[in-house]
Amino acid sequence: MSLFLIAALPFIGALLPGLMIQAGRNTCSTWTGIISLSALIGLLVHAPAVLRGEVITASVEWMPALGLNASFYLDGLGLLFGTLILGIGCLIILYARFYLSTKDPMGNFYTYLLLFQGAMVGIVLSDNILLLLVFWELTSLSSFLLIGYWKHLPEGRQGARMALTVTGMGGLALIGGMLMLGNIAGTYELTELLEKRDLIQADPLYVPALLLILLGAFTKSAQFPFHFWLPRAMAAPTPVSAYLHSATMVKAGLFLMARLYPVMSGTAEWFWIVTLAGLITMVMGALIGIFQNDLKGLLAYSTVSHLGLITMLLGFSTEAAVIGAVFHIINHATFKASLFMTAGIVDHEAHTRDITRLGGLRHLMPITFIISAVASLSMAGIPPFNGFLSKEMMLEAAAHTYLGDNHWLVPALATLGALFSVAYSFRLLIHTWFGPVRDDYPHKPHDPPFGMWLSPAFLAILVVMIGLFSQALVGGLVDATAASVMGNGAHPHAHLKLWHGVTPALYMSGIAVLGGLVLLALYRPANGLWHAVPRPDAKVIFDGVVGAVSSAAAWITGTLHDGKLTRYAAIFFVFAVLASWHAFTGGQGVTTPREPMQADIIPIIAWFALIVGTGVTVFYHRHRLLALVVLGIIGVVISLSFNYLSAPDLALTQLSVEVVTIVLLLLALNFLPEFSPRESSTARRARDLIIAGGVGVAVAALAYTVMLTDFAMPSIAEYHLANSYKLGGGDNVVNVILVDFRGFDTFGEITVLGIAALIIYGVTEGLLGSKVRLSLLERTPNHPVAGDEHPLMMVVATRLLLPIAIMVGVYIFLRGHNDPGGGFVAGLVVAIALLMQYMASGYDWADQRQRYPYHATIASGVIIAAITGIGAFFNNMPFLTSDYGYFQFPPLEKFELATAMGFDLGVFLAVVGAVMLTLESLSRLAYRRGDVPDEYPMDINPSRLPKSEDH
Amino acid sequence: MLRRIFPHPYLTALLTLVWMLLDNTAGPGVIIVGLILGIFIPIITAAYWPDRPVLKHPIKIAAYVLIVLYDIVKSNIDVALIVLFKSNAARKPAWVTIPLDLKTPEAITVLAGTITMTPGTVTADVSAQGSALLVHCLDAPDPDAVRDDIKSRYEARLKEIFE
Amino acid sequence: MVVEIIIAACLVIAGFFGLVGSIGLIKLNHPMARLHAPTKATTLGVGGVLIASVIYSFAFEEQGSLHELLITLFLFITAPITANFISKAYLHRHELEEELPEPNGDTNWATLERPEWSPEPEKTQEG
Amino acid sequence: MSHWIITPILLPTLLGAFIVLSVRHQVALQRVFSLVGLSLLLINALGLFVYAQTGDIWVYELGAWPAPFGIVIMLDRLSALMVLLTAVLAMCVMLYAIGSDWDKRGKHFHALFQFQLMGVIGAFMTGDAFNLFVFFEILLIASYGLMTFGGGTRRLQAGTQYVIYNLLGSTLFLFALGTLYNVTGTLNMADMAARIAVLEPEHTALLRVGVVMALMVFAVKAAILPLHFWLPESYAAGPAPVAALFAIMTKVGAYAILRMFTLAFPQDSPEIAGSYDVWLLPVIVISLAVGMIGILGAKSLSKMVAFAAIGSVGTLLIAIALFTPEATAAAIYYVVHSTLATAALFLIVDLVVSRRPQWQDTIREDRPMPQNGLVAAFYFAAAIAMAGMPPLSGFLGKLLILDAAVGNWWLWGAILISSLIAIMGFGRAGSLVFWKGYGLPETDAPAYEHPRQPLAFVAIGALMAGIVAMTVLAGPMHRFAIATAEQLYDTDAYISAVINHTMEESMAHEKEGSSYAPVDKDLIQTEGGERGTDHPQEATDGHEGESH
Amino acid sequence: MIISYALDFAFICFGLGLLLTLYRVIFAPGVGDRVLALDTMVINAIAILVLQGIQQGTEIFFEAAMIVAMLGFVGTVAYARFMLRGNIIE
Amino acid sequence: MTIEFLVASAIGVLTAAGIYLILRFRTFPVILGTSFLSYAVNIYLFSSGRLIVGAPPVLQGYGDYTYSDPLPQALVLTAIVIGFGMTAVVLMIALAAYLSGGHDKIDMQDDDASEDRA
Ligand code: NA
Ligand code: NA
Repeated sequence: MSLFLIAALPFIGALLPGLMIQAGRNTCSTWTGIISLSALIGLLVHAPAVLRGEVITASVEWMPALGLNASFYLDGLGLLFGTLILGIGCLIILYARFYLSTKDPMGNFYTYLLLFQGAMVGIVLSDNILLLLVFWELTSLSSFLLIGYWKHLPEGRQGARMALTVTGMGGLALIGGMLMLGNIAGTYELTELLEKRDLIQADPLYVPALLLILLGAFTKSAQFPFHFWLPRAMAAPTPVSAYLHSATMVKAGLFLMARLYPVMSGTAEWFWIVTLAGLITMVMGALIGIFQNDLKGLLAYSTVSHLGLITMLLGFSTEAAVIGAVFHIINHATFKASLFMTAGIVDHEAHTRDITRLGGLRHLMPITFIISAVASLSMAGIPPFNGFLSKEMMLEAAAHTYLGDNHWLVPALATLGALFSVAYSFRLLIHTWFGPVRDDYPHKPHDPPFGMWLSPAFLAILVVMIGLFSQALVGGLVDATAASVMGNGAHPHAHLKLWHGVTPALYMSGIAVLGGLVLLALYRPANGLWHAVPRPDAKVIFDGVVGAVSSAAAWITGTLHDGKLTRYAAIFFVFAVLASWHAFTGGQGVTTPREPMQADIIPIIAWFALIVGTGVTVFYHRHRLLALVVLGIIGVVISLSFNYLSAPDLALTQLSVEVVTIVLLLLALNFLPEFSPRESSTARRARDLIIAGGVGVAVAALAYTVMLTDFAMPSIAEYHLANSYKLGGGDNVVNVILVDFRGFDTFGEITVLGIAALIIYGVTEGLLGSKVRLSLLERTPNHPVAGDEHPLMMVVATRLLLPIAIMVGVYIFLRGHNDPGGGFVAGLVVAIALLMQYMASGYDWADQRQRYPYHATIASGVIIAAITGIGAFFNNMPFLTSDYGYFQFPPLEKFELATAMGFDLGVFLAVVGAVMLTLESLSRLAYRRGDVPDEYPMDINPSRLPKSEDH
Repeated sequence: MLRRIFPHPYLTALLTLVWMLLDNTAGPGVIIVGLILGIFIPIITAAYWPDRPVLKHPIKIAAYVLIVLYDIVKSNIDVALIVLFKSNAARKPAWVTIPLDLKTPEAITVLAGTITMTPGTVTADVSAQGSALLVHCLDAPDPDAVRDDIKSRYEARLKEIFE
Repeated sequence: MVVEIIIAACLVIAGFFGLVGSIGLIKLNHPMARLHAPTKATTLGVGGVLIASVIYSFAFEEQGSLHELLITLFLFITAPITANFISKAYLHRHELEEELPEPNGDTNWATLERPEWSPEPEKTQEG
Repeated sequence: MSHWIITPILLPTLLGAFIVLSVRHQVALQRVFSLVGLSLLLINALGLFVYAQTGDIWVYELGAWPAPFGIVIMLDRLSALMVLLTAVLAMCVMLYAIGSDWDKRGKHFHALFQFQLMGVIGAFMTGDAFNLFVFFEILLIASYGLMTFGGGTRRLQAGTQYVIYNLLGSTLFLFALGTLYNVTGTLNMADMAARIAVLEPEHTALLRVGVVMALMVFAVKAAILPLHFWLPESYAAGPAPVAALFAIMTKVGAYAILRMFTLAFPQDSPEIAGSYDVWLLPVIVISLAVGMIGILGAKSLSKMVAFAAIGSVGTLLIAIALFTPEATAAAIYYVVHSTLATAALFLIVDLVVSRRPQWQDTIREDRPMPQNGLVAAFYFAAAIAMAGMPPLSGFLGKLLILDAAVGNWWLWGAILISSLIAIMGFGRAGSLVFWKGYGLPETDAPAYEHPRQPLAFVAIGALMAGIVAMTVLAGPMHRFAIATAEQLYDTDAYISAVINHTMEESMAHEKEGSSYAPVDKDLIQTEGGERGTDHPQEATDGHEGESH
Repeated sequence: MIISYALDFAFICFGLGLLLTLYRVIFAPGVGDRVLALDTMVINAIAILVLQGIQQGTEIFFEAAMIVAMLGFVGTVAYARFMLRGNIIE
Repeated sequence: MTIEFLVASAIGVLTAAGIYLILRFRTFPVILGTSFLSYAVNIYLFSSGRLIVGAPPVLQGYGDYTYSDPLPQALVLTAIVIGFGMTAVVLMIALAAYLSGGHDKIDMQDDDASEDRA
């Protein structure tokens, strides 16, 4: 079967359980089983070839430019792990079928399980280290789901998050390390990369890469000091623990070390780091394990310890050590998985895993007892079980290992580790199974159904068989695996047998067993001592760190983003000025500035008015109406200045916009408080003044420089001046730029205006549709309200002004192309004329006489502008290409018609519509309960009075 | 019929004039365009000027305008003198009620406007039923004289023109 | 030459009245009194300038122009309304019931006839 | 000549206007028109995308005015990609808005939506600096309407802040444009680039100020610290579909930086070196950190996603600010991913909000919501994508960026550590919101009722599918990204595409005078540069007749 | 020539007028006076615009002057209406 | 006193005023501030075309006429219009926020932040 298929099967299969669960639990589990079984078979098909030393590969490009490819290869190492993952996987699936209660959603469970299985298979088959990273992180994610499977258990959720955090951290470190490695080697393909040992170890990046990779491996394999997450993960359902924490995920770290062994090992750094980490983990894990009362807790720490053992062996970097490591991987997987499962059975039957509440179970559940006993003895390293063989190898290897020039420390500690493991193994065996039958079990236990003990039984048999016929059963596999671990064309050969004669290892073993039993005999005082001695609990430390990080994060986020716009804005201004100033000082200013113009009296007066007006507005700003009145000055002065400085169009626009803006502000102010309270402290005001002043000075300086600098190169505006009439058909260059040269800007500009009006309308509608409406209807004005809502004189005046104003609008519109003016100003003039009507005769009266909905006016404005532009398509010209011609109907003089006028008409309509819709919306807010639409345009009209009979 | 084309004949004339002023030329084309607009615009804005007044004696408008212009010039001089040379204490400001015979809003407005533009008087308000104007005098030793002067000099003429 | 003198005269007169108007704004001691000065003087002030401009255009530019008259027209239509509103505001914001004359038999002056839903004026009102 | 380059801008504009004009009262019809319009837009964008693959740059001179005197619309690989991305995103978001009835909660949703698209697409396609400003304003003002859509105190107050902060940005933009025009005398981006390249040193001071101001403007859009403050509150308070659509808005800023600073303001050019390169990367790294920290520190899911958006853009900008072709390629791959993932997350959060009437998106337990499993699954997938965990495109993008940043180990540290914080944050929020509820004691209160909203899930599914597609097709996408990056750094091609266009135009009209060659300022002749129309003769001799 | 002297005189008069009105806008007992002053200021502005037109011998300022005349009025009325009724469109 | 100095200083003062008002606590002054800021930037943009008196860019026919730079004027026109639209919108939104929130503070208040999403 293709390696792709093997890796893909579990992922594809992950969809099935979800679908199958409707068909019942058996169907669901069966299908899941079939999937991993077929993957296993597909893998084992390649076994013979691999054992012959061949390497099966399969590859397809994914991101070749990056060097990330979906390339797989199968060698001894891959075969070993693949078999463990898939084989034990099948057993777990069977076991879980009976373990999970009917309340648990089995579909999800098997989905997660298969996802995890696929990720693991992916890791061990990857030929590309980036691909390996992908699968690596996938195991973290899927194990997060598996560990948190029981959502209702807080331990489950916390355990899951802890595992995710720790392995996630490792994963990220690993990403770094792998990328470095790949960059050193110039390839991410393992098969090529593993050839480059010397290149890699010579590179300065070797050490950082090594550290990062080991960080990844250690976190995954729960090596000291990252061991603490593993026991917490025991909140997971037992099948998960049995699978992840005996055979697979925790072994991924070992796999990684083994995989990269050919290029990473053999250096002092490797030896020291790996060996010490392993050694410490082994001893410490075993020691802690002894005093665990939770069956799974004990097993978890024992797993930690055994992983340490294997790590240490890899650290030794000798052939014998590697063989030992490989062999122990197999053995540990078998006995530990079956132990987890039996622990699960006990839990399942007795409803507790607490060793202190158990004991004497051997009479009640003999089958489970036998399985557990075999596995425990193997774990203790008692012959003839397989655990014994690999432990001997470990001790043997340890016996010949020097730490620096110290030759006794490693053997001693190794023996100590073995001693501890004997202790906890026997504690498990004796305290759970032996002793008298108790009558206070939470639930009366008895042997489970066949299906549930089948899997552990099968593994127990393996434990025995491998113990007895190791060479025959796994010799070849071990050799092949060791070969691919050693790499560099090594051909290690394992001599797996029970009796090696009297070796140092045998003595150490003996000491370990005896010492272990003695320690167990002294369990009670030892336990007392253990709990008496204070020691740092990594879990507490971890939680402390995570807690601190989280609250720090919350604090930073909260204080930085507390919704204080005043601060945000201050930061904005300061940053903008500093950055600009820094940029300015970095460059060169002009050496020959322009000649400035002398100002005569009027400009100076205007300037004075502007400065004073501005100052006063700021000074009075809390008295809002006053501020608005003074603001009027500034508008007027600025428009006059534009006019004076040869920008009549600007003057017109500024002025008309100014008026409408003022009207808007007044309309809004009608609802707002009329005074702003004095809220800012003096210090605060001083700060603001400094910021404002600083920015002001900077901007003034910039503007001054700008005005006294000549263009570095001729401005494109010269073209506009030269061609405005010749090609644009207009004398008012500004207008021609607006409707022709840069008509697209104007097109956007009127859209903006239209959108603004739509928004204002929408917000108003929203308010009137909400609870705000009531308060609006009931609101009492800030001030006494004068009589005479629609004064006679005003009404009459506007009656005359409206047509005249429209006339003016038309004029300004038509002349815009050649004189100051144009669609925009015309639109504003007409809009303001209409506004006068509204102000004089009231909203209702005027609105009833308004035939064209303003929405439509806006839209048609935009559309007309667009259509005029699209018209150009028909003489095969780009959007907005204008055309014009001169026409004559006697007796009229020759006059010009330009498509630009159509465009300008669009502008005109959009402006009128936008302004009016805006004012309309705002004035609709002012409705008070009891308002009736005005019947007459003016409140007082003698000609309406009954007493007046004439005409 | 004619009404519908020329809702406001005088307005049309005025607008045409405005157009010529705007265009600053008096060619036939300009007049035609002005006329077109002068007819068109009143039609679309007709709704905003309901029950428009009928001018009884439009000719008398000219006379009225001339009188007012003369008064304005005169008033400016008076006011200037008051502003420059008369102490605030010496001034005798006064509120005057001008009872109205006029009924047409347009007429009343013109009267009020005239008052405001002419010697030391400002139309401050209308009475609640529109039977009188409230006028403020900058310096009026004899308020009644002011009232009679206004009624005879302006209101009478406006009455002729509008009603 | 004569034209120039006329133009100059117009300008001088205009300037004079314009200034007087603004001075009135400062000198006169009562809001209603202040209201008189600008609404008049500035009209003649601006009027003068406009007339000057008209004559000037006929005298010195290739094409004479009358359109300044439009501005005058606007001012004549609008100035009284402005004055009316400002005095209304004054009447409204200051308690004058006693010093105002009787409104010729009507219930009250329009501005002072507040709608029933209007809040009562609080004394000492900063306009 | 072909006009398909302008239609992506015109279509939404006209559609928006049309909706306002004729169907502003019938939401059902608005939906129909929106979807039809978006489909057309999608096709249009696809066509342009395919065209861009040829590698040549399409210059469209509006009004037939020769560049740099008129405004040009440009299409190259990058703009084509961004337009396509916008269209895809818009379609998904619109489906969600319809599926969740968001568009019924106020007035003019569809019109504003279309105008928003007009602004975004215009910003991606314009070749003129001031026109870019105009389109920025269009997309901003539309966003003001969308952000406050549906009202509500918090949204309106956040909206006020959002508008005001962006007004500051717009003001700064005008300062920048004024300064740049003052120095270079042009507004066309390509022309500006050409002119800056031959600028005498005595003008560099002002130039640098303009450049840095422009950068800050784009930084506001892209939400780079310390100019990002507008983002969290407004994205969190705004309607979810809008926030999702806004996923593209931060990218507009990123795009603008990528465009202008590869083309016209390269950090290694002597005129500009040292003006911003000294602080840009550090600042970006800080905003990356703040964003990722926010994921862990946020109190509500929507805030969390808002910060995720900041972090994601931070990651993106690291790649951009390296200004190397590899890094840019990485950025181009990542920008697509980031947009889709952010949008998906915002929509998923809205699913949660609408299904938890009591606690909404507060990060705490609540009774399991309707469709908890499905929503949780979506969340898990989107979070993986956002945090840059395998196997989704986020991881691949991150790999690309790290690979392009080899040597800048501090950037590696920043990216990797911040990812860890993000993972912690997402994990925490997910287990609290989706899992912890199962631990609550049973209550006899009736379970929350909520419509199933299949269309909403389809919309999110489509976004996720996009992410999966990016993962599976990573190879081709990356190839495209590389090609795009190469095109970006081949600035001569871009400039000459604009200028030569002008040349051809003027060749065709030799009679009107010599041609305009902006690159060499001595050649500038303002009489030249005839536009492409044949004018009626009056155009030229009519002037004397009209003469004033 | 004489006209230019007259022009300068007028300029100065209206300029001073501008300053006086400015003073009144800033220092006044009430908002009404300020509005009045603002209105006067606008009228002075019109005059100055026309004077500029004469000085530069151009008609280009006409539109501006006309618009100022029209719109200044609207502004003033709006302020006054606000003081009278609070709501300027009702 | 040169025109350039007057204009530059005016820009500076307007900017300073705008910024000071934007740093206030209530929406109304802040909006006034943005208006000031847009005055300032409009004049700045305008001045980037350099200042000329009495040479509006309205063609008098060809010859040795000088004209002020029309391009910045066109840009400022666009900017003014857009600025107006923006002012109107922010005013409306701020008003709506005040009407539904009961206060016109520009900074988020904690009780607002805690309010549920609509
Ligand atoms: Na404004
Ligand atoms: Na503004």
